[in-house]
Amino acid sequence: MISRKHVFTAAAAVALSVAVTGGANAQSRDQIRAVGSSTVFPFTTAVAEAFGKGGKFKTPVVESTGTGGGLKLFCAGVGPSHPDIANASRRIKKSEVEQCAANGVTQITELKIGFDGIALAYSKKAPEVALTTAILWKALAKEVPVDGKLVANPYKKWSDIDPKLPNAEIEVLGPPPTSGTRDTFNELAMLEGCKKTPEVKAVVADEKAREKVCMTIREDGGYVEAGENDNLIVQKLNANPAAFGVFGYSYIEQNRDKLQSAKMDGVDLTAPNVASGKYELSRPLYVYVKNAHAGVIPGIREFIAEFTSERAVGDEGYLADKGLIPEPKDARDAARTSAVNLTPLQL
Amino acid sequence: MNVQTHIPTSAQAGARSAPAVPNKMVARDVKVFYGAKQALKGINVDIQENKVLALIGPSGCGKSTFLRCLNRMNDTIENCRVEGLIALDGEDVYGKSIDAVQLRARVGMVFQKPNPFPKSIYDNIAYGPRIHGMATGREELDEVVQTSLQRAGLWNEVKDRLREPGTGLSGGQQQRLCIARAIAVSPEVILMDEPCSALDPIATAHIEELIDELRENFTIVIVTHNMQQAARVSQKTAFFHLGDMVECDDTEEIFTNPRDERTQGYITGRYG
Amino acid sequence: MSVTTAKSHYQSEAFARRLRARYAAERNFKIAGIAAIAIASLMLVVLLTSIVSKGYTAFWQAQVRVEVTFDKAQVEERNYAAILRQGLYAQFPQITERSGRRMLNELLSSGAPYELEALVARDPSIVGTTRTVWVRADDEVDQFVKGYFPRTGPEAERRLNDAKIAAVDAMTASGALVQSFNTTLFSAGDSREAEQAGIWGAVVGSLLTLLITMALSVPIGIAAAVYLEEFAPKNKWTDLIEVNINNLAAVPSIIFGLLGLAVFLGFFGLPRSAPVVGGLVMALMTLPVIIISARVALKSVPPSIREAALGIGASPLQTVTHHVLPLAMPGILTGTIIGMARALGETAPLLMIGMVAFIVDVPHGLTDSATVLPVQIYMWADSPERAFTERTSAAIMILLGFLILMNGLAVFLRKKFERRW
Amino acid sequence: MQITVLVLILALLTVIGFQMGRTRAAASVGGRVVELHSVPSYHGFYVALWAGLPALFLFVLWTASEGWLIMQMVLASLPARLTSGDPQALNLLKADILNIAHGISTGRESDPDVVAAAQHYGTLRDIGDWSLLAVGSCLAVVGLAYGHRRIGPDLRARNRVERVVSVALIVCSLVAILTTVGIVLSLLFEALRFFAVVSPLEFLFGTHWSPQMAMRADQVGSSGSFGAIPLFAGTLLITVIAMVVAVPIGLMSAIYMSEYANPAVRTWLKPILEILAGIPTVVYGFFAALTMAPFVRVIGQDLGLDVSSESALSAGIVMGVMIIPFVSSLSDDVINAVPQSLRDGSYGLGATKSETIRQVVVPAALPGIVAAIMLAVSRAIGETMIVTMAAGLTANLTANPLEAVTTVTTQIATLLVGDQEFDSPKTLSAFGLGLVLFLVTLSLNMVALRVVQKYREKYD
Repeated sequence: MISRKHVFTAAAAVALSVAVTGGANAQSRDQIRAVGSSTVFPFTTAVAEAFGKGGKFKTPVVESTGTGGGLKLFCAGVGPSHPDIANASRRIKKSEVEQCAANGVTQITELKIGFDGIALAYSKKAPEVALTTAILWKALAKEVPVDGKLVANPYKKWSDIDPKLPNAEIEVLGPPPTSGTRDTFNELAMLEGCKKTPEVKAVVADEKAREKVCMTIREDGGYVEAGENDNLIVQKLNANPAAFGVFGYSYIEQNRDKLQSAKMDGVDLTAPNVASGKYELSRPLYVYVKNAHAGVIPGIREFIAEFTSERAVGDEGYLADKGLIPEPKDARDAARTSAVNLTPLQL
Repeated sequence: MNVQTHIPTSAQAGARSAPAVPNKMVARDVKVFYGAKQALKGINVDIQENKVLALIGPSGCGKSTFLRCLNRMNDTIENCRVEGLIALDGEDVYGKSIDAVQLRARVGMVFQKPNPFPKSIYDNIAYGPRIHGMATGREELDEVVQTSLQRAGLWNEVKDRLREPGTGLSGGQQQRLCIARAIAVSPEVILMDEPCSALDPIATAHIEELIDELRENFTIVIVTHNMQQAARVSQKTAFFHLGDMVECDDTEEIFTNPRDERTQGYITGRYG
Repeated sequence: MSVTTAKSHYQSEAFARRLRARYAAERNFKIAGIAAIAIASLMLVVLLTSIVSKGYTAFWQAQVRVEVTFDKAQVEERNYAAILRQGLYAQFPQITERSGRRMLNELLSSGAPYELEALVARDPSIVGTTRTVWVRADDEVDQFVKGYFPRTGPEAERRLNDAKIAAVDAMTASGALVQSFNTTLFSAGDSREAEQAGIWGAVVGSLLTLLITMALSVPIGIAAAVYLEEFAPKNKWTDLIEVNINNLAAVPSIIFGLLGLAVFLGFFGLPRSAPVVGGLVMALMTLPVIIISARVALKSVPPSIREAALGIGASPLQTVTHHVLPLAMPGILTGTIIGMARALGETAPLLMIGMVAFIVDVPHGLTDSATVLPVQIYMWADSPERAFTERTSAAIMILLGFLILMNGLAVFLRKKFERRW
Repeated sequence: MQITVLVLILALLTVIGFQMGRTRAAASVGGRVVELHSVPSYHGFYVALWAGLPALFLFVLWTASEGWLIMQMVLASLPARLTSGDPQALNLLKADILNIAHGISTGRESDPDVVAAAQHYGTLRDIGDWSLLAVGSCLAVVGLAYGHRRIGPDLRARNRVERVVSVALIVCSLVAILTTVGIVLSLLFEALRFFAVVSPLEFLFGTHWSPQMAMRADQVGSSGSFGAIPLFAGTLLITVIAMVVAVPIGLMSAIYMSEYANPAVRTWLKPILEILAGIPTVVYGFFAALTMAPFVRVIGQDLGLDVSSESALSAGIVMGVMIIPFVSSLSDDVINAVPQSLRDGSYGLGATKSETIRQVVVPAALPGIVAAIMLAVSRAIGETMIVTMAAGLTANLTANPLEAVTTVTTQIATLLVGDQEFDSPKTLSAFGLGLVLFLVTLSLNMVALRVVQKYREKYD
């Protein structure tokens, strides 16, 4: 009896271990898988749907994992159990490319699909406000120079900074540190605004230290880390007209009747202004493709062709309807050529 | 209102008993319905002061139902309806002048299964006096607890562990605790619903002795299945059968010389 | 203390006063109870009302009537968009300039040509004929017709400009634009275009996930409960198992997601986003719930039944299978349904195992990529298009419908088989 | 196809085995069943097990290993120029073969060798399936015959069958242990990597949470401190608010339903309240963020208070609402379990209903109620969606319910789906938090169990 029990146990153990290795190895896939940034998600899904409607291939599955999580999955290896495409709201980093290479993902094609403008939006019910990055920095920095000394941010109301601004409490609902939007915001709004505030240079001489001062956001309630559900922020802004929200261009586009976006350094948030670089709070969006999968997973080349096609990313393309700000025409054409040829990324 | 004045003494009840003993409680034509089902069909009983009345009869005959009418415990049962008159000291207990809470304080009850509260022995006894505001100070309460336990014959067994939970006592002790708990609110009548059915013979004997002693100060109504017990502890016995009260008389009479043949049959063990 | 003093106490004015106070306390206590229930019910009503009032419009969808000619050449080229355009332009002969026609095109759903294609696929004989067809309107038109977008105000800030509003009004007046029951919502998978988005894919995903959950957690749960309740010796090992199960019931669901991520995806290499993985995670999550409720049900079967069966010579196994289990079954079933309902509404663990994905195709198998209803709600809630707001609420209503159905079934079973020993 | 057939054959043989075993057992004693050691149906089960189990094991083993085995054989037959690549290339090759074998078009001309391999794969798989069918059926028949042959009056069939069953039962109850081990291991492994970078002391006792790490190597200006105290405090604050809402309302509802409401009302009320528990937490999250938070804010401003738009109060209240039925349902059960005799005892002394409830029923039910509240607390601590949506992400060390706070679960969810580099302590800290969360709910539950065990009154 006992020996038989042992035999059963052994058999079960073998079955289990074989199931592990076998399960990991023997997979086939006829569907493209994309992972990554929640910012790029609406665009990739729109392309995926149009691609699937074409009827030749199954609709790709697009997962929203965040840029970092997406690149982690993307770089984990080659084969059907790993995704083919990673969406990123920032450029892939050298360390990530190296990690990829270490796992055998050596050939990656980079598509720069366009821009996302970052809006500082507020309720339509409130009067119009024109901001500058310098004002924004003063409103949101943790420490600001006052009378030649660095002190904890004393500004409670916008009017404390500039009497012309509304006499309302500073409350900015923005992305948490986990978000790519926050990093972009730090770099484009805070750092720039800080640079435009000459007093800082006078107070903090060391460049590294100054940069740190520039990019540290206050934590006393003026800046509220509001999560990544932008629809919620829209509704919260509507409920609280004095508050500002930091979020992507597409949400402004969809909620023009409820929200307005503040002019930044005198420039309106419009697609042409972003594409031409006049509106500075914007970031490029990327899609990365695993070249090794082209030809193994059905439809990758065709998907890239769709993604870079004029009807998708063109000025009148359907991604523009979804809130993507297209790149200038010549940059698009160049990107299309390199993408269709699967030209590997060189950092 | 004095009921005895305008309610004629029933033909059966107390016909052969001495009129000298006053009635503590009277029941006249008491009918009880559970929804559409009639459980009691018009009961007439006199409960005499400082005597023990035993209610006997086969299971389901309505003894317990009747007992629970006497202190309106049936109020807590859904769809239970009581008709007829039950009076305590001449006052209708279902009338406006008596409140159920007040009534139950005056007509206490001890149940079939010992049911000490999940509290200490002391708190079990002090529960009633506390809610009724009978004892004003600590010493007074201590005294009530001690007297009640002494009267229930439990004091010596538990005086060193008054702070221990009442559930830790033995079955017989628990039942005496429950009796002490009932005494503590100084009721005038104590109702006992088969108080010994869950106990062994020694504990039963203790309780029976106790009942006999309590008779001095309280009027007692006891439901029992045990005819020897009825014979031992009671002065009056009422025999119930199928929702009717067949016969009520001195205990001796009932057991030696029953008038109804159903009573005869029951006490001789022919059915039940 | 004698009888007479007690009697006088109960009839004293002091006692009467005290009694009044006690009854007042009684009344207040009862009012507190009613208030508690009222508050809880009020919350439910507010919640449900806010959902229903936001979501009921999603069950209607604006449809546009177009007279189209299925030109043979165009059908062969699959140029249904052109077929549709021609039909649409014919309705507005006065609009000829390019921008106006572009505006007209925007009235229709971008999926409308595929509806024509489906029509042809169903009935090839319509090729070469002229037919009147109803196609879905664009989601913005739909939202406008439902009154979610303003007609007035500065044109630049409106979702629909004056020309579009005029066109919509003209079509509404001529009966070419009506609202009809939104079948797409129930038959389609996800889509980026609100008017083409449906919950069917998510419903199928939910069912597949639930199937796995049920297939695993119910037998294993009942077996474990039977073992622990009926057979297990009382020792430190069974104690350990017991404590374990109780703990697992309290472990936050997101932790089960982390477990699934590490074990099923990382170690066993199962595919991401698959109902089979979701089902496994949910099974582990509901297992303790089922074990606990099954144990309670088994425990409530009085020992006298076991003794009776053992007394007539049944083996312990026979006692359990013939007597105890059947008697405990209603209780076990109730617990199971409640566990399943919880699994159906769960979101957090699925976020960790890749079921937060955009999936258009309705899944056909356990390893196909799929999503589930609550996750679909979560994703729609995050979509910028306004038309998804009402669809989110509609999906919530449908999910709640399922949950209420399951809970209702559990209540019904509990009522029907409730047994007091 | 073959697999379906095999499953059918196995099912059939099992049933046949059962019948044969039963018949033979009865026949072996000439119909005098009392002479058998076990009743005939146990003999039937015995044979059925022999017929089904070995073949089932083979079946599981084969389905688990089939793909791998066949792939090895196919790869071995391929020219070295294709198989000599690195493991990644091999993965792709395998995928290619599988895709072609499954008839999935890759939209590309494949290497003829690969196409041949795919065909080879298909053939082998067919052979494999057929041989599985053959071997499986044979094994079942052999097993059946073996079991059948062993049947006799003395065969302890019942003991054998019951042992198999009890082994199966034990295995099932071990799943719970495995789950716990799995949870601990999967959290511990990543958490240790986190604690290698950030000291556990700093993590547990630090008062500043700002999980920012540099996005680029040359970037400064991000502090990156991992003191989790503000998260614990935030979680605690929201949990306390939730309990302040849920415990009185839940408990009073339970009391009203079980003591006052008549059965008809109760039949309706209880399921209606339970709907609150069935509503997905995503829905509550939206309710909290969009209805409750503005409401609380407006009320606060009317009172002249400064309320953050993501106050802990609104999240806590909504979470409390979610937990009401949890408290009420469990309390209702324990209150109902208090025997009627205790209530009678109290009424018999002249207590009013509320006095009875407050002084007898609730104390008697207290251990159960405490356990219910403990479970509700761990539910509140572990709740994710509501706080993610309504409580914000500001790690604020405050006891003021009108300010925004963040919780452990919120941070886990946002850290893991963030845009960070995946090996940064920021992402790993989620596992550290997960571990803490697990340990806290574990110990809460332990305490709850202890409370119940220690103070449970035995009523029979």
